[in-house]
Amino acid sequence: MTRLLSRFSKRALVIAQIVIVFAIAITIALIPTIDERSFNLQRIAFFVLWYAILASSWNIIGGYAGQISFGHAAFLGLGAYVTGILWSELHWSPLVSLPIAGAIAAAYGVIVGIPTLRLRGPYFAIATIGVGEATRLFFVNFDDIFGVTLTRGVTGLSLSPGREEMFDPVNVLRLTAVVFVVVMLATMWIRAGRFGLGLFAINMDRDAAETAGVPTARLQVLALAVSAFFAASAGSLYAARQQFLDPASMFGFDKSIALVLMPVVGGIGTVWGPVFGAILYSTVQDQITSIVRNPYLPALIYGLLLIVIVIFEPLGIAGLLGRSTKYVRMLVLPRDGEP
Amino acid sequence: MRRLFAVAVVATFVIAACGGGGGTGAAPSGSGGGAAAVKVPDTIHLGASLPLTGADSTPGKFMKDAYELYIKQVNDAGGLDVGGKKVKIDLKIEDNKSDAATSGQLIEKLITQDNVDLMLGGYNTTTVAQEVKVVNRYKMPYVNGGGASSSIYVDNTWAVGLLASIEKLAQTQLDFIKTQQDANKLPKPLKIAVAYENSSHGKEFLAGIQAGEKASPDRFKVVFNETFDLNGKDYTSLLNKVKDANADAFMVDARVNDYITMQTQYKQLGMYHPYLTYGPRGPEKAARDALKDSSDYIAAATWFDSLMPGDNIKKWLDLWAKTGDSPEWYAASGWECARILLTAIQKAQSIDKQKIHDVLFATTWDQSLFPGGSIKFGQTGQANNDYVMTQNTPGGNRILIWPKDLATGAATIPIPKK
Amino acid sequence: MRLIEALISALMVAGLYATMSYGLALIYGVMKIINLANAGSMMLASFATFFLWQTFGLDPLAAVLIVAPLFFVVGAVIEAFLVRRVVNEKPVISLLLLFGVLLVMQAGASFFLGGDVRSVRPVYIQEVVHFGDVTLAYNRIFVFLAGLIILVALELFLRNTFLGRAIRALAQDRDACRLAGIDVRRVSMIAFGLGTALAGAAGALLTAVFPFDPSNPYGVLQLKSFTIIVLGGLESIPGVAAAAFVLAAAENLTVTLSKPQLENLVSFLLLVVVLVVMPGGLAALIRRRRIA
Amino acid sequence: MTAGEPILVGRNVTRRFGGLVAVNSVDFEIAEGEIFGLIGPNGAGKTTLFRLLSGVYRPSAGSITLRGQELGGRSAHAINGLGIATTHQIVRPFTEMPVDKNVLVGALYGRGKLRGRAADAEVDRILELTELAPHRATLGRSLTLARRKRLEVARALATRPDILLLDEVAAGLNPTEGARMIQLIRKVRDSGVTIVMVEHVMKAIMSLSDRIMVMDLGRRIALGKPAEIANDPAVITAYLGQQAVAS
Repeated sequence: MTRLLSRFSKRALVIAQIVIVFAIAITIALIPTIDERSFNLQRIAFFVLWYAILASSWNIIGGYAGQISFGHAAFLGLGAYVTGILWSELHWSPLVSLPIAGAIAAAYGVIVGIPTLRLRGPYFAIATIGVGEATRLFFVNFDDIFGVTLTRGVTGLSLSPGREEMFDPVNVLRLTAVVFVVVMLATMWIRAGRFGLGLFAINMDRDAAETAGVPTARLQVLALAVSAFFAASAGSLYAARQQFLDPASMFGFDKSIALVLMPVVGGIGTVWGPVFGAILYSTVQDQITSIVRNPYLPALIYGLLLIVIVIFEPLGIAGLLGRSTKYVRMLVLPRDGEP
Repeated sequence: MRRLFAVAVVATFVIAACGGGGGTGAAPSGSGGGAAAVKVPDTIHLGASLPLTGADSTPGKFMKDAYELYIKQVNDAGGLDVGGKKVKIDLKIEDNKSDAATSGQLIEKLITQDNVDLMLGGYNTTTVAQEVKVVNRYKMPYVNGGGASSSIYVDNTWAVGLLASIEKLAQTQLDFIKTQQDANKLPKPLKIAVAYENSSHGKEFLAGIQAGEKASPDRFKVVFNETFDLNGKDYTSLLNKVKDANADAFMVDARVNDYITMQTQYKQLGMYHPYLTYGPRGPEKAARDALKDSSDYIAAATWFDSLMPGDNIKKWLDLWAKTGDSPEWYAASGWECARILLTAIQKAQSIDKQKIHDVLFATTWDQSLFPGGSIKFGQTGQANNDYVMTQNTPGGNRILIWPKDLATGAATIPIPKK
Repeated sequence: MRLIEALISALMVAGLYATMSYGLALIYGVMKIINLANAGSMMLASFATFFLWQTFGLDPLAAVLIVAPLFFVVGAVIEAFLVRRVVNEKPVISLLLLFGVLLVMQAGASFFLGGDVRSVRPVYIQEVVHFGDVTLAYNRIFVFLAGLIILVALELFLRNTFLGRAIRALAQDRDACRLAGIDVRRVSMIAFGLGTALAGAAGALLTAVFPFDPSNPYGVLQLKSFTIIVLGGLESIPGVAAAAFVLAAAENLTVTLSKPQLENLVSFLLLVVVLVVMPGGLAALIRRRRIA
Repeated sequence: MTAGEPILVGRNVTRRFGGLVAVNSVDFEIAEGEIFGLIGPNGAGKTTLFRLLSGVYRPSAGSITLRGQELGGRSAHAINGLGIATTHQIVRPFTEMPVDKNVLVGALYGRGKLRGRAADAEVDRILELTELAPHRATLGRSLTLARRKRLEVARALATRPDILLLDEVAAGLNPTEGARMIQLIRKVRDSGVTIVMVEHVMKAIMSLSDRIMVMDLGRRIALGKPAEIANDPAVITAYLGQQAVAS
């Protein structure tokens, strides 16, 4: 009997999660239609969705496969610059360049992933710091190395939107809502499926997974490629909205730090953890300076939060929520291999 | 389970379509914009994003003090009379930690959340360029004295900038060198080694010098040029290459901290050039205190210098002395920005953005601290004032050496070999 | 000629690079933990040295004798209250914990001390000495000598004292030590304290040569020290010193032969290559060649 | 048990670690459907040979062929793809996963390439076979040693192997658990899977094996039915030393 019940409640769980994802996306997509002048709400909504996309994409490799990447801003920046350059050189709309940017970043993820993913735990993390910083410096000196003027180095690449529809922040917000839905569905689909189960097996014991037939190298590289694809799509969305890119901001180590903090603080390896982390991070980042003048308070908070979470509640906010009612726990803390 | 996800993906594109349809909302036009004649509030809210921490914290702090000093002076005198009533001015300053992307987001927050009426500018080329993008999107008038590169003002309508371009800075120094060559104090052609920071600021400095070389190949010959990373720590290898180039002049474009590090190592390596400049850097009090006599005889071209004559400059220097800060060019630049913006409000008798924009571009802003005593914003929004040049003299002092009519002493060129 | 100059200046900076890396190697050797907070300890030590120089006029090289023991205590406290709780979890957990400690250190320093750039200018900052036409600044020579003294002292300590041998034993096999009756917790605390003290010493020496602020140049230097400990392997302290020189030489040659701005790009690429090609470092490479 | 066709054949299999020769040109033929025991004192090279069979090590010389196909130098999951599944001497369950998911990993990634319902059905079948069905929702880390050992076997079986390598699967079990394990191994063999097991628990290996190979100091010193092995002088010397044989 229990198995029947679990199969029924499992299906209900999936539907509930999908409905929640759509509810969030549709409400945000309709904000501009409801109140045209709600620029502040649109601004906040964009950054919450944007950080959620980034955190969820990082979670695929960092949360599911357990390979912590400290250099994920490399893919974010790559996506932004591909969209920026395709627009300023060929006038391709971000709508067109978003998937291309994702594909290029995924390819870069494979090239970088194959050698580094062989490394274990801390060594992989350190290698990603190296990759992240090397990518930043590569883009700072891109024009000098290749003798072209594409990225304009430290000065920054400014995009003149002209009449392109896709540079209107309202359209960018809606595209972000769509990408958010795609990313959340993808992470749920991966987590519940064969791919996710394989990643969790790798996370727990790579050698045991290997002997159980799991092609660990191939799965990890695929996970990094998918993660890179979605991180790059966030880069394209940023380029479309802010219309100005500079290497220090797009590839900065502080971005890579944020990409580690959000999923870990929110609940690493869970579906909704990264979203909780993104909401917390974007609100603290945006609103704290209105309360306390000193700009270093957010970083101090994150540092303390990280220590507390690692020691007392490894599943972060999701873990804390999970301690409440059974249903919340089922929603927030699914078993490995379930959405 | 698979079917569920398939259905969900289809639904995704439905919301995209319906969302997309209604997508042509009016472009955001800030809280003012084309609405009926804007009523004058009791307090005018200004906003600014400045680097109060990080690499540019020194200029950031000076600009903040300059903005607040001018506004305090106006408020103490009862405020601005606009539309027949006295209006107080309030300024909200956010700290962008010398990061361009952060500044872009803070500017947008000032506009959409804090509903500021008008905007004062930030510091450093990359940050100002990002801010100009945002203010143009929200059609927000923006007066800045911290970004000199002409690339900032591409497709710009709503921003104006006090600082003339960096190409002109390099050009001014070459004009000065020509006079020294004619007085055969410097060889002809002058072999120049250029080291420039890896930024548009640096690239335009080099471009200005190369333009001068092309214009008069008989006078200038660039024998070495190389870029270096910002916040560099060890320039010994780069300086060794400069030594190899055995040039007559070493012309550098760098930020204050990198100028201090490089000049320390320049002296440690026992290097010497008849003509030495760090672009706009040289006379800053922080650098002179740190470098002491090893920064003597360094030439600099800046947008303003406290040695310049003029009674409004005297008045400003007395006022500024109260802050206890030294009268650096970025203080004067900040003061000028606040003065021009507030005077524009008074002239327009309104805070309607379009009116303020028109006044800013139309007026010739005289009684200015800047060389020539007046500022006129060009069609792109960038002013094109002349530069003044100074040379550090022993004992921590300096003299004005260019333009000739403002000179307060004879330049010691070539630099004495100690 | 320019090459000799580059190699000599590499030798000078190698002293600093080596000192900051010993601590990392020691802590990883003993506790199999990458101490990301190393950069934070270095930074706080620099600010402590700056404070001592500004208020008492104490020269950075002398300040090492005060700062290093102070940071031994800091390290011991971090190990006892934080690291000890996660030492048997997956290595990634302790990595995240120490990453949190680094964030708190950096943000804390900026929050309380402000983020702007400071520099210590010892009295001999301008003094130089000439060998042929190679000119060397006193401050760089002193930092190199200090690095050498620390290398010798550390090597003697590890070889000839009980505690030193216990630390090296722990590096070989933690469980064997537990069986042999070594108080593993106490020795780990001492090893972590010693590692942090070495980072403190490096932080103090750094102020004699470079300007600094809460994040620069510590982030970059930390990455370089990762390359060094991987290149130098974790078994031998002299191996770390040799690797420090190799990295410094590679950087200087890059700047001399090609574009200066590529210096850091080369060291980061070197980090990735070294990690991927020889996870065990030079020593493992040598050992492997002997076996095959 | 009629001896089937030789499925796993070793021809002067050798493995060196630097100067040490752990396995010294050993020959053997394992027939399909057989239970093949491997015993020998500690340091005899049993574990090394076992690792050579499971593909963890590559032979320094000689060859191991599965139905004529060379084994050397493949990744562990590729070896599993050829039909050889292994259990670990020190049990390695996926600790944070429930038992059914542990087995599902084998089912999804094994040779069966099962998906959805078929995979779930396979998991149920194997859980019944290994008597783990009542614990399907228990996390890996909270299982008793015996159940963890059975989980290892279950996960390996889920990959639908032709050959199952068992590394001291009976070690550390009390008599009743040991008996249940022996019964399980027999059931597995009856379902058509060839078994190769390394074991110190004599009761288990003697009662289960069709043939046993004895190794000492890296060499094969005996191969034959359990009864023959028990009286073979070379084996006794290896285990009990010279003097015992003389008296």
